[in-house]
Amino acid sequence: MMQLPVLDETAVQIIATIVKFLVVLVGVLHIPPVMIWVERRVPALMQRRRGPNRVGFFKWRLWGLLQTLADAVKLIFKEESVPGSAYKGFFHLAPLIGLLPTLLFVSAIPFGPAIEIGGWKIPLSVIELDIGLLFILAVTGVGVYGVTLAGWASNGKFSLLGSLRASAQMISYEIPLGLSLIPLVLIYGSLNLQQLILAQSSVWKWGIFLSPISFLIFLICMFAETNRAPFDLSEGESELVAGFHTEYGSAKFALFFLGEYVAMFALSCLCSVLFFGGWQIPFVAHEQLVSLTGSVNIAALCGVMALLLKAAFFMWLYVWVRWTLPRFRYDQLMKIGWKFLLPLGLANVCVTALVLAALA
Amino acid sequence: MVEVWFFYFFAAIAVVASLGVILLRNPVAAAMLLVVTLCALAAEYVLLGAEFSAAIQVLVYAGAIVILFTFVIMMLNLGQEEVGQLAGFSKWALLLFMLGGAGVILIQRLSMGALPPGVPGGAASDNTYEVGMALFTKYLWPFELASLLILLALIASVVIARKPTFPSRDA
Amino acid sequence: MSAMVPIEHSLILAFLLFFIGAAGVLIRRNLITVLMSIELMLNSANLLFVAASRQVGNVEGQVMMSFVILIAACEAAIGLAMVIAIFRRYGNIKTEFLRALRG
Amino acid sequence: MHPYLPVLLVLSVALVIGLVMSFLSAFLGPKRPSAVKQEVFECGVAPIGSRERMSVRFYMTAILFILFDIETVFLYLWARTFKSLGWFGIVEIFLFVTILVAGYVYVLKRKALEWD
Repeated sequence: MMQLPVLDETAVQIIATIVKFLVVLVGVLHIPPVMIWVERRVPALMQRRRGPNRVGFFKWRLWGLLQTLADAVKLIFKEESVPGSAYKGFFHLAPLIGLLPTLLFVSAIPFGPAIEIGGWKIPLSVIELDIGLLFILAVTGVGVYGVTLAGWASNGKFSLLGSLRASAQMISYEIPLGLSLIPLVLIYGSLNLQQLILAQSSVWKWGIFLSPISFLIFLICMFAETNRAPFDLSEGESELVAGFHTEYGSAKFALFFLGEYVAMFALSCLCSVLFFGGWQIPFVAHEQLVSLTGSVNIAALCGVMALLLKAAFFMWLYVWVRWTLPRFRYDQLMKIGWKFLLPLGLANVCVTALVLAALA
Repeated sequence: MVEVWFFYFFAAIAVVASLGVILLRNPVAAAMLLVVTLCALAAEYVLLGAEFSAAIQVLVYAGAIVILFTFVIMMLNLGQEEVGQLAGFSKWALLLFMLGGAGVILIQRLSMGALPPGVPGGAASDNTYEVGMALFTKYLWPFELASLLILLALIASVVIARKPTFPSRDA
Repeated sequence: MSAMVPIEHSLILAFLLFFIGAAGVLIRRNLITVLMSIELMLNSANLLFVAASRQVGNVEGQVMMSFVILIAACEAAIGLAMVIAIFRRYGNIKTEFLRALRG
Repeated sequence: MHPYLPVLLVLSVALVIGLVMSFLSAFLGPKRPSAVKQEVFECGVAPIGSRERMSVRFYMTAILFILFDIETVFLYLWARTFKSLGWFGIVEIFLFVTILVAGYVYVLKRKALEWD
């Protein structure tokens, strides 16, 4: 019988990290197909249309679910056309530069409490940092480069204008995003995401109840940061063709899509973590769950399910809002960001601090 | 020992990328390499146990300042032809600098180990708290003055960039 | 974390960065690249602060580092505003066109 | 394990996978370039390129972003130490924020943020 090499803590954690990341990666790779399906069928339902329902095997149509699969295959086998005037190197790198920060972002989300495998304690977040919140803000900040570079490297009118618009929008809404999270740090006193979750131990200590204004600001910024409707000016198809990815096709276009949906998922998860108690199931304490199921791991998996359900709600909200609200004008967008959300965020921070100090 | 190798790795990235910053003809490429340099330095800060510094390095430097650079480059639409050339005395200056640099590095290498070993710290831990306490107690006045600096920068940049104060030559 | 990076390594790296930045200021004609080189020099100062902070075992070096970042941000904002103003005035941003202050 | 090692691991794994994905179509797809296909898309009209210069407002936005970004970082530092500093910290940060708000009001008054 083969002798297994004795693993030390570091080796186990490194292997666990890679495995966890691959699991997350495979998970997020499934988001765009499913979400695109949702984004086609849901408006069809809302507008009393049928939506895609033709692709299928023989008579099994599966409600058009296979349509997105067909689209993905089509995208990969398309010819890749690069504009002659493009800056080639950056043109090829830009989708990747856009994708990497979002992958880092989603890796920093704690999906559940630690599980135990063979006596090793393995936390259910790929990256667990004490300054998790700052890390996420930093990563979102760097995420702007993908958009900026894509538009600039395509060297076309629409792409450049679209990318400038998109990046100006993203940086404008990063400030209120950052400000909206400060009250939570004030209340819970930590920057570590796992500790922020643990601090919201009961439903009434959830972020949304303790700091509702923060939630409002965060929600608006969530839509703006991902360039989604009603803030999707950067790809307003009636004026800018498609915005920063006008010149992109085939697999690189798919990468942009992936990046956008991963960012949406990551922000939805972050919203659930900060305002809705993360992986904690409402009204059921984690210890109760452990004693009920008799296993730490099963309880942890329940937690993961809870977080994913909460995140799924926000993903649904993205679609819902997209087909409900009309698009803002660019001046309105900037006005909301700088003249409404920024003062509101600052006032929110100040008021929270005053109330906390008065209560202490 | 592993840490030292990581330090060398990121140091190499930082040096090569910063050479690219000053030598490349394309300004956007230079800006992107500046981002690489900054991120490599952030990694060095993590190795030095300065977690908070690393975070603001990426958050403010890579995520905000260089974005301003890229915006200006894209706004003025600087092509390669407008940015390429080196100044006239470049070769001699470069040579002199290289010589001086080699000399100082030699001195550095010779004096290696002359400094006392530092205070051993823990792994990168949450030092945000300590930085904050130092900033808000001992460095209270510099901190308040810093806000005045930001105010000045805000006003100055609005005044300078907003409108041409005198007629443009080529208009 | 028993092993620690000796401060000499940081000193050499900081020196190299400062050197490259200074070379950039001297040899480039383009104002934007000159500003980027200045950022490199500021970063070398930052590295020194952080390394020294590690060496003496307190966080004041990091406080200084955050002040330096603040100054760098203000410098970049005003510097680039001037670049834009110069561009409007002269139509390009090469340093040799800036002779107004030369006698 | 160093807490930042996962960052490096994630970055390298993601880089490899991302590179493979982004060069997938270069191997799989057909390659039939033509002069017209390689033009940038400008709604079918002969392209005139992107040699126009952009509005200075984008720059204004970026400047404001930098300065408020720094402010946010300092606010995070304060939020982290809020429980120890108490009222003292509040007075300090209110002074800081007031000075910045003065700058913000100035920018509004100069209409540097108007997008018309």
